Amino acid sequence: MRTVTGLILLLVLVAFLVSGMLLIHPFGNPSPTDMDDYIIENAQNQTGSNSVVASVVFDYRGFDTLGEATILFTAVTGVLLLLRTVKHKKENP
Amino acid sequence: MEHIAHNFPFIASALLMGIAFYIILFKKNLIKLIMGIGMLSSGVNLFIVALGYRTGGNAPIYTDVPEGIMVLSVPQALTLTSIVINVAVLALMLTMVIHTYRHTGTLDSEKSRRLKG
Amino acid sequence: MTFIFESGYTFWNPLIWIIVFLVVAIIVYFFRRRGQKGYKKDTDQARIFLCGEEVPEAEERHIRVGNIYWGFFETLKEYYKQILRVHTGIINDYILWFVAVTVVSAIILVIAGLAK
Amino acid sequence: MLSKIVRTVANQLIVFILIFGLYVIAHGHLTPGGGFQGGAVVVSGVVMLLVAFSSKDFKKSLRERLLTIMESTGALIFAILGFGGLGTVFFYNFLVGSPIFGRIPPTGPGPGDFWTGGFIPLMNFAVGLKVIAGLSAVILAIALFARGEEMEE
Amino acid sequence: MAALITHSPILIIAIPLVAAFLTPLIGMASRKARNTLVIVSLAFVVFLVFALARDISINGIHVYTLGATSPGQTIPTGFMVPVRIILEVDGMSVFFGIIWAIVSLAAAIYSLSHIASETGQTRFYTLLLLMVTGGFGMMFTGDLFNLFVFLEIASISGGALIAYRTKYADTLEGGFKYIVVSAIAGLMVLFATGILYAQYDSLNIATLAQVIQYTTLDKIALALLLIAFAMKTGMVPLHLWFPDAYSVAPASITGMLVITSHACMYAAFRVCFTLYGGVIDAPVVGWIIITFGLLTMFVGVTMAVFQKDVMRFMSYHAISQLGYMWVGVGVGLAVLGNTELLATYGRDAMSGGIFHILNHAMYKPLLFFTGGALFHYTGTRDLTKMGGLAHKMKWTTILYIIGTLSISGIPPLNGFSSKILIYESVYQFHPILTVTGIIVSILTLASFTKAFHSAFMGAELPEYKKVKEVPKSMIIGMVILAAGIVFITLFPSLIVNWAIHPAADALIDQGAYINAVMGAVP
Repeated sequence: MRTVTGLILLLVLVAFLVSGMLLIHPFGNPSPTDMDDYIIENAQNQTGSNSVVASVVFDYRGFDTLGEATILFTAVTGVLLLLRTVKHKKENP
Repeated sequence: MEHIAHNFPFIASALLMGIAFYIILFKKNLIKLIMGIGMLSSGVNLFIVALGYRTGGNAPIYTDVPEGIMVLSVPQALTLTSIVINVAVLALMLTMVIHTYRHTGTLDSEKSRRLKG
Repeated sequence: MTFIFESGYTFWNPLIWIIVFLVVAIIVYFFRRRGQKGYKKDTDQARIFLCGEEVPEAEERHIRVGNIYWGFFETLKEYYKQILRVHTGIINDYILWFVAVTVVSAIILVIAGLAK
Repeated sequence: MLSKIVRTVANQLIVFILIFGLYVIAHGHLTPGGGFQGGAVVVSGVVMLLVAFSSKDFKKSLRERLLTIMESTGALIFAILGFGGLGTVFFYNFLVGSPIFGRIPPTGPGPGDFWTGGFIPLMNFAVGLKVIAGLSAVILAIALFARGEEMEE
Repeated sequence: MAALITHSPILIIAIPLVAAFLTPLIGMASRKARNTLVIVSLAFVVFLVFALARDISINGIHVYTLGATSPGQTIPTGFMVPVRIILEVDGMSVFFGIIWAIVSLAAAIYSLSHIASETGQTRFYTLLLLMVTGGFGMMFTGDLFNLFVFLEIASISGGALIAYRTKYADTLEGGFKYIVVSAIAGLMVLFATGILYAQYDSLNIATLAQVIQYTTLDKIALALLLIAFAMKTGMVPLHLWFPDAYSVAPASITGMLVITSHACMYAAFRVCFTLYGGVIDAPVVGWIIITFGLLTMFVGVTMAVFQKDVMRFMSYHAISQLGYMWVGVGVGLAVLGNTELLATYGRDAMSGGIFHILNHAMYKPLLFFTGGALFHYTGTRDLTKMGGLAHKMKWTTILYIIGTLSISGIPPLNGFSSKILIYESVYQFHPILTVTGIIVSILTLASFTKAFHSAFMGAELPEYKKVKEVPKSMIIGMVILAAGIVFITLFPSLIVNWAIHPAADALIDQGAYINAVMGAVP
């Protein structure tokens, strides 16, 4: 019962996704590209970096990267929190 | 038919997401579930990075690049960010599964269940 | 700094309610003062009297949560049987529901768009 | 602990892996790569050592405390570089035009100049430090926990 | 001071972030210094949020472009669309910001003694601060991808914190479920962002709102965004993870998770009203939200009556209360295109829903905190094992009563004023909504009475002879929220005029949101 319902729903979902994919601009030919063209043209002048990707990652969308670094920090903290000594040692003073 | 040939990378990512959803919905093993989530994120990343491709474009890095058009740079940055995010999520999930296995001795999502109702 | 709150249809003033509560509290206090003066705590007066029967221990006297609203659950037994079948607690099912609701709402949105 | 051949090869290879990783981190503003990618390369070297040697040798040298300090420092450098632009706007690239990494390359394709990019190379460094420390800590913690041991403080 | 207010949107996000990065370093040296850092930074954030709210009420929407040459320069010179990430704070965002600031401060104070006997406290506070950052980022950002990043920050830190007490198996299970659900929801949000980016080459919400066409792809993206955020909110039938995760977390974290759930609700509203506001098929989406909202109300409360675990019982109530907000705002959405109906009852319904968010954000964390207080000394969440605790825990009992009366909508407490606003306005839309609302309210009171009886009333049980009143910091944390309840109770009109109506208008007025970013176009 669950398997059948699940499979039908899954098929409908995949059908939706695939039909949606057919509606996107043809691969290799993105249609509006104003923002990216601006970045590719001006990245060298504005950030001084030869790598446009690096200038997007750290300058134009630097806040996302801060968030990304924060996520890594969060995950590391979380892993170390969960794998901490379960024995009740003395807490740090 | 031509549409499909043109948009093949997008369709591939959609199918990858479909397979990932199949794994997430029907595999009871928690490690497989995590693999499914990893595949789902791969599908989404593939989709986003494929959005920015221009036929015959160079990588958007000016160091010793040949003349010509460049592919879009924002999708690449987004993919970079989302890959790191998924690494973080998967690390945390695996930690929890290791712990769950310690506690319950099973990786089955039905047998290791304690909370219900 | 007005206490009055009007929503367009209704008028609402918490001060009135607070005054009502104060009045009720005063009345209650008044009744309480008319009670027996001789009552004292920690004497035999405060002991429970159960028609001369032996009084059960505190643990047994307390009505636990499982016994409250028994009739309510008995009436809605069928409903609860169905609803509890949904709450399996298995993570795969949770995602199945997500897929289901997404698919349904996407279909509704697309069809509604076509109907226009 | 694996055989002597593996250990010897790992000992030699780790140098190259470290250098490659640091190269990727340092040239993040010129070539493909950057802090995350270079950090991941270095951590792959750490994983190789973890596979080749026993975890006991490792526990002594990579302590949780050291890794935590490294990680927090990297994150703080990143955030402080963001705060550096607060004179104008948060995340303003305040180093463009200054003597540190401030040169502006000629527009269009070129060989690339190391002293460009404003705060981007510094951020790459901060992120690299963070990724090396963070991922090593995660992998060590999981590896040790799976063997029933715990990280040293 | 002016500079502080100009930079306040980013400072509100960055101060907890930097504090989180500092906590591991300071925590090594001194425990007291660490706790002081946490509390002081959160208190400063509360101050900043109120300053920002005052500024917004005077000067309108606050825009902050990260990395530009000035905060107001949303679009680069000589260009048409924004390139950089823009923080955009309007009445709605700052309304949620105020709630989040107050509740996180209360939760941090509550944690001081609630987790005092556990190990790994430094990392606990680090994650708590990161969660605060994530929440504020979600509320203040004006960029879809940035929204996804902060959603992930909030959910990863939340998942790790839920599993904080690793010695029990069920905490790990709850944390795992939470993180799986949020990972999938996050990925779907990312996918929808990709779809929108593919068509319009922008990630900024205001820019997208201006150019969006409502094509079939946009409809799929809308369904994905709406349902993904709804799943993170806990809408029935996507609520199944909700009690599992909420019941096992430390009580202070549960209180904060309620607000992250509201933050996801904010994101869903933002998507429906602002991103798609101009083109959305309002009655259809409105009815979808209302239907699920009704289900949420009813299933949530009936499951709650049934529960025996005190935290689980309260989690189901949280679900059922979320239904009121969905219904209130859903009615507003359903009549969005119709100016006349919107003025007659749509705006009131939305105000009611938003007002209910504020009320819920005060009483539900308070109730969760009292549940944590019960757990603190008895060591159990099972209501069948409790009894007679009012003899020992007087403060907790009083605070629990305040919370109970408020959630059940007993006049004159604040829950009533928002419920009456919802009832009267949605009645004109469809009477069945009000009827369901009243039935749910009755069942809420009934189930809270039951829990009150079994936990607090009755004779003192012998096994709880040693129980005493919870430590001071826990009581302070609860009293902050109770004070909020009393304040809203006493001045409902003040709150409605200063906070609720601006928030509702900010949602309705899509043009102002777009103008704040795109207005600079020559």
